[in-house]
Amino acid sequence: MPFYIVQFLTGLASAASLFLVASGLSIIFGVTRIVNFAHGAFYMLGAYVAFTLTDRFSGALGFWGGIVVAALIIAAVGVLVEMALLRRIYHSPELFQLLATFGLTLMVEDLVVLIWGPSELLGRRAPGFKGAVDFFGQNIPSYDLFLIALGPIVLGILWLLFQRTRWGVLVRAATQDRDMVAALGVNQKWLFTSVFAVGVFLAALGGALQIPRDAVHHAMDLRIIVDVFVVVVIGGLGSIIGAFVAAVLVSELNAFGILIFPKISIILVFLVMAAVLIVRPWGLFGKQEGPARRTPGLTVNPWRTLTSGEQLAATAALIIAAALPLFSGNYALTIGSEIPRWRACR
Amino acid sequence: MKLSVQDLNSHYGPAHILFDIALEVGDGEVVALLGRNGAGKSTTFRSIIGLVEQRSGRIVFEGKDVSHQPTHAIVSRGLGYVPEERRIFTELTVEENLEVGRQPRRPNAPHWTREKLFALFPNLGEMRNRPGGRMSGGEQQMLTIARTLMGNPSLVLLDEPSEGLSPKIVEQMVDAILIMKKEGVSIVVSEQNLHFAKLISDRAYIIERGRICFGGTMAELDARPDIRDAHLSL
Amino acid sequence: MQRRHFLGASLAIALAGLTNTAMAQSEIKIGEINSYSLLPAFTEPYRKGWQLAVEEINASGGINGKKLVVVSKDDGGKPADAQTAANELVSSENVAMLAGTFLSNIGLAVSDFANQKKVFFLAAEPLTDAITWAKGNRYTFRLRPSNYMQAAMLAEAAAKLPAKRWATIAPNYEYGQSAVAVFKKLMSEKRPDIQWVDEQWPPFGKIDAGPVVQALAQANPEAILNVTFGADLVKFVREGNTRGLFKDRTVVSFLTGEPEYLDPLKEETPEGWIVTGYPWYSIKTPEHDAFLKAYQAKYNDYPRLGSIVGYQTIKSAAAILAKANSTDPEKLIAATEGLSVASPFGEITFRKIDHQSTLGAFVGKTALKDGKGVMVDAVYKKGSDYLPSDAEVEKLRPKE
Amino acid sequence: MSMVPTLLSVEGLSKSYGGVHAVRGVSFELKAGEILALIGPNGAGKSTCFDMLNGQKDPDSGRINLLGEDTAGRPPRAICRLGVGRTFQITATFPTMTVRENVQVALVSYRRQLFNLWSSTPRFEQGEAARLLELVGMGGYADRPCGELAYGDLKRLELAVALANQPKLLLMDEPTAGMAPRERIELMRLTARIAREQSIGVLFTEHDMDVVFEHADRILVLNRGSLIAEGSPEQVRGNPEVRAVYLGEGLVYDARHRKGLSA
Repeated sequence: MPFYIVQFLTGLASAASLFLVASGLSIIFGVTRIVNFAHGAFYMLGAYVAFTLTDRFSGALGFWGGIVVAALIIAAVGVLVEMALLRRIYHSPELFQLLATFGLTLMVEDLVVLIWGPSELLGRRAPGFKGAVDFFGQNIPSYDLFLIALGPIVLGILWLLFQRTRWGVLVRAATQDRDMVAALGVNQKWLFTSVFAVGVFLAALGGALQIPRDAVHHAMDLRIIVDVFVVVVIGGLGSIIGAFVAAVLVSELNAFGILIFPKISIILVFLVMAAVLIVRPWGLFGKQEGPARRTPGLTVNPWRTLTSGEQLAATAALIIAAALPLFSGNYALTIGSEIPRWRACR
Repeated sequence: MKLSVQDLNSHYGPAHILFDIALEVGDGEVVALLGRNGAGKSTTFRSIIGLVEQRSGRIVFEGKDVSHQPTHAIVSRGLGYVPEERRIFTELTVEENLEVGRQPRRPNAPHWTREKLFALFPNLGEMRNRPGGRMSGGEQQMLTIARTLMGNPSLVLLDEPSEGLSPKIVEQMVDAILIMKKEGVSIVVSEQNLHFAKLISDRAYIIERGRICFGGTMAELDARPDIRDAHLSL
Repeated sequence: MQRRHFLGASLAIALAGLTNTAMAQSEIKIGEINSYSLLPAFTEPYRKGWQLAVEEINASGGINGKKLVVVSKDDGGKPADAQTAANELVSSENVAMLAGTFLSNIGLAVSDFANQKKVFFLAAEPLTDAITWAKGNRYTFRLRPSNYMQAAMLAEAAAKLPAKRWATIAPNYEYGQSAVAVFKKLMSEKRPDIQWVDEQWPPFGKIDAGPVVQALAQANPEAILNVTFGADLVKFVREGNTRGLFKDRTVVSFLTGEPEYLDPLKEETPEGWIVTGYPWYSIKTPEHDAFLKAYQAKYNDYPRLGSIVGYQTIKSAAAILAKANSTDPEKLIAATEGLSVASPFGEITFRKIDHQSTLGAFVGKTALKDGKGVMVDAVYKKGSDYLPSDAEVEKLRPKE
Repeated sequence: MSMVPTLLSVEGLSKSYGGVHAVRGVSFELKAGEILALIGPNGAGKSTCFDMLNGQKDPDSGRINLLGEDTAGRPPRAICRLGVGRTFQITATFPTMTVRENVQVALVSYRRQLFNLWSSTPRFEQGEAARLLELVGMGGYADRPCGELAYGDLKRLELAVALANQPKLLLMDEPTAGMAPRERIELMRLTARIAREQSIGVLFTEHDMDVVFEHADRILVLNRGSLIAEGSPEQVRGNPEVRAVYLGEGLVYDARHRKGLSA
């Protein structure tokens, strides 16, 4: 029995970080309707910057201060990204947004390898939470206990932020109807920027808090982003409570799943996601979106239709491509066949 | 002059919706914008506060040209907008809905507090913590107006406030609008219900297929049954 | 007018193809593919290794007077991209042979490409046994000691342990699965008395270490076989240390002694694990000294195992090209089968029977020294001593 | 009058959501050819009543007898088959199809020809479609895409679509919402004429008292889920309770209909 309790607590500890990152993604999506694929990159940057700061400044203050400052620095980076990139693409189709944020992720990965090198980095253990607590013969890392407590605390703070502050009320209003919020005199730009900053802060904090138990490395972003998407989808897009419950659900499934099906723990989570979506298509705490309040005519086509000249050019290009094997060498053929097959690598 | 609109043209994609709209609202005036469904009343309002992106023309509010300003900037100058279809925030309580609309007080406009608004719309005062989604249509309509008044506007654009409401609620709406007027708020109200418009308005414009085809006092409109018949199907 | 443009464009494309075929004959090209962007921790030292080799070879006159050029491509960790890169190297760069790859599934993909296109391929790093045995082909050779060989080296040491209750943990993909399977088979042959009490298969790169460590501890094994590496290993070791998993338990671990994987562990390095690896600081042979000196002089850094693999891949390739004195694949195969080459670990031979080189590995124990992980009591195990008999190998490899 | 059959009789209909009684104990009858208005404040339960009648919601208790059959709890499809036509508050037509095609689609589904691969829609029931469009005064619009129609015309098309079903009973939830005053009167005048000619019973909700008083034979007044009054327009107008909760002072509708209010 103690083993199962410890396994449960271990699952809760894993849930804490997942919740932080997922709630950030959920908040950003709720208001801006942007599926921020770069969220994992901010998580990773949080971990790297926290690694550098905690390495540079010793002592308990150096560690905890480093964690918080790292998250703040990355939140500031998030603000710059929002202003420079996202503001330009809020009205683009989802696919463009996804591509843009995905591109950002790739850039951040390369940047991280350039700055911090390719090897895994081992962060400091948290002062005061280095060892483990004995629980009827089972060991629970005290840092896990810290994380277990942190999850609900952050949830509570977020709840207060959203329910008890004017900012929170505006964010919730904007989640439902952005245009109406603007029509009441609220500057959406800064509202979006602040929401993005909060979301990125949560992601970076989640990453920074991982350094005592994880390796800091350049693939952390992709590792977390899949889990985070699963959590957000199960919990319901835009719901913070949902993100919390789903993070706990996913982590516990993982913790107990490996005891029964060690080899399929990867798919287990997706099976649960599928099951949840069948029963509740909007996730556990998600709400069905009302009919889109889109003013007729405002749906602008992202693509201009081709002029007749351009259509001719496209046809010509197609004919050239089709005729390539008749006269070109191996190399041109390889490249030629690669172009239509092009996809974002990785 | 509170508001002056000149040569306002608007498009939705390739469709030209408004053609050279010109209208004026004096200080403390209530002006009706009359027209059939689809005549361009809502688009006119949305264009004035910048919710329609493709628009051209000159919009002067309290002497300042606001034609090129974004929606929130125009609204926070004191130009309030109450949309049709009661776009309240259904997840937010009455108090929270009001909070979204709150703006600093303005020297040249009446100041509205929650208490003052609850006095104006007593129903709302009884359900301060009820989510907007669990209110009846009439209550929601009152909330949208109260929410806009929280911004202490000096001019309010009211889009079809009587639509779909029971006669008694419409009468309450008349009272509320008259109180707003008495407090000094200028109002443009779009309507199809002429009875309602007559009870509150000083002047009226008639809009038909995106063009203003009449402008004058209510008495002048009464004297021209031909215009009513031609453009309003009243 | 349009028609003329059309013809002009076609001509330009055709010419581009022609100039590529008529390449200068004063150099020999090797096409090299690896997961540079996905696994920089391994592939960066690897790249340095082969660049050093190219420099040395050209400094001493090239290959039969021709300059050696290595054209390198990134596969991004995807088999399909590796095949595309291979195709491009062969058809546009006219390379004499292909070399490289790290992940087992990518190695197999390129090996398959080599077989179909009849191109010589020297696999550098992929460890799966299939590449020389079950899916072995005429055109593919492999440099590094395979899973089987490393498992045999570890099993030799592990069988001497008193432990009877064993648990395993390995990444859930080709490499991890085959490593565990071979180790179990070899161990059970030597020690019929042992029991396998638990197995954990975390997804590669995504280990949730807490629950995994707790589950392993719950099974209460006397010894553990570990196949995780990289970030998974760091996480596993940290949780294991915190939760006391390694206390009074022996751990036998693939690759953990390689600097790529040992160095990141720093002060968390668990002591007394039996590992394969590369203790560059304690190898005292003239061949290795020479390599070490040259490497440190060029890069002002110490070599990782990847450096050795990169260096030796190109050194071997050069020896093959020199001996064949041709770029014809058949002549290259003939030259490679039975070829002996010098390496920083001593002389190695490419076996005719299964195209596996006899490069070995060091087996030793982990220790903590000045807050850093090191390998102690390391002994070099020759690859030739840990391969099955020729009769067995013949059964494992498909007939041609 | 006793010869006129009763189309719909409702007894003790109730429905509540989470402890709130949306509709409680509502009973009424509707005869063939009769036009019955259901009025009341916003949120009085009119929509819930409608949803129960056309099968979109199940009543908690009560009976709905439609053409002699108990239909409480039956799905909308089954009720539609019994001969109930509906028009929707939000215009429910296919915008890219022509006016004629919209009516043809309705006819196809009524005749259950949905899976008959040998009949092609363009030719299907052209005569009947033309007759229906003529009936609602839309004969000249047959080939126009619905997306181009003015709002009032769309509403008339909706009526034609509802009539394709050859209904014996028409349920109309705020049929004139969003229309100009004269369009409202015209639409209801048209509906009333068709109903009387074909002995169709009509139940409709409406906030425009000009429309209600002009066309309804009988009026039901719902407040907080209960019927508080029932009778002729004159009776309802004179009812002080109805005035207090719903009609108000009568300032916002035509003076002709304010008779009895001054009392």
